[in-house]
Amino acid sequence: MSDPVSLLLTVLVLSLVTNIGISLYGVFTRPSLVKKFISLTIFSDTLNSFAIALGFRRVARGYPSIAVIPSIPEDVSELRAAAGTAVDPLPQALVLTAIVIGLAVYMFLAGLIVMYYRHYGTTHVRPAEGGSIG
Amino acid sequence: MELVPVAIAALSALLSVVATYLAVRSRDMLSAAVFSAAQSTAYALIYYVLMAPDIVLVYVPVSVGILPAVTVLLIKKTERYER
Amino acid sequence: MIDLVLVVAGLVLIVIGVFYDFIGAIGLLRLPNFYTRLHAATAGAIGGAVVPMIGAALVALGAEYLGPPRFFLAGAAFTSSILLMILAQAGSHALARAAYISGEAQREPILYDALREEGGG
Amino acid sequence: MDVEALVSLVLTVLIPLYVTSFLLYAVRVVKGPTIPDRVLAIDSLGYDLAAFMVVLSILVRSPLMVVSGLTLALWIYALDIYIAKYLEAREMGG
Repeated sequence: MSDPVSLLLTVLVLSLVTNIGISLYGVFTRPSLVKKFISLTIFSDTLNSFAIALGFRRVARGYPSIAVIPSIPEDVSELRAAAGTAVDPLPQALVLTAIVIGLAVYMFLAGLIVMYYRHYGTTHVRPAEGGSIG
Repeated sequence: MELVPVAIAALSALLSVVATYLAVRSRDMLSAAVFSAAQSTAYALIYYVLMAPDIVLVYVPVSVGILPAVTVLLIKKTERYER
Repeated sequence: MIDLVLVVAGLVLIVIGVFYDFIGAIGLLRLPNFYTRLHAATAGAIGGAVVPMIGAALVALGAEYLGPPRFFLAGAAFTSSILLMILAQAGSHALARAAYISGEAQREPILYDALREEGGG
Repeated sequence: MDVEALVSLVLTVLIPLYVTSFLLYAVRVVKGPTIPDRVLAIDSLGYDLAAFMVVLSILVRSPLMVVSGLTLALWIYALDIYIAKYLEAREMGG
């Protein structure tokens, strides 16, 4: 923990955990459906950034590079040297799919909220549970 | 050399915590949408510093460009202030 | 020799851009009104984003240790600066017009309101 | 002094000024009394963040990462247009 870089990475992960707590508070306790929608987008983005932070890796010297090999390598040692200084590209590919599918889900949820407003006349969650706004 | 980008990422994460808190606590939905856009910008910087430029390439049009449009359209169709 | 000239010119442009950026941030924080803050924000956008991008393009053209992708960096930065010079004014103008029409921002310390005499925005 | 050491030294010295101005913009985002103030501050923050990404891609020696700066510069102004259209449609002729 005496290393400043690992201390800063700890601060980053703890901030993301705090973000998860705040956005789950918003999803569970705020009465308006639009506020639940905004909190849900923040929650999903935070989970995606956890996957990105999982793929980050510290190298021996310098800063890690992106996983791009511009020319065809001659032998295996060159390829190993390129892979030794790159971050992990697999979580990035997964998160790419998750972001695009999440956009489609949010569009569907927005349509459902507009339908709810046209039926009940409000975006409060109380009428759907059988009560009235008090 | 390694310390500077990681420090920027940690600072951006702290800013995103402030933006998320204000977005959840504010009673005006338009203000919440604006704070959500601020949080998305901070996350774009985090993704950039953690060496994922392809994620930034997708995340910025989706979450800075299209999601505030959907949210503002939703507020226009429904009501602005939370009761 | 030409490489060193390009790098030094680009670094000077980046330093000028950082200066504009700092002045724009202080102005956005200290000025009292929305319409005066608009001036500070536009100065920060043009001087703080367009000028350093041109400087970064010059640095990338001069720095040979970056390898062949540096030409891609130079072209992308130059294109981005040109597009930003067009788009930043469009956004600020639309926002100022909306703030005037809806009455969202306070327009109290004003000397002469030309838009009201012409009959609304 | 060779080119690489000069570029790295100057850009490393400039980083704290950039971070300080980002913090000042963020103070205006949090403090802004009205909606257009906040939108304007986020707008300026995004433009300067795009320039900062270009500078940082030179500093960490991976020039292919500049595309994200270009994308951010192209998309951050869309928020202005949405909020402006909403505010204009709400109270016409005020």
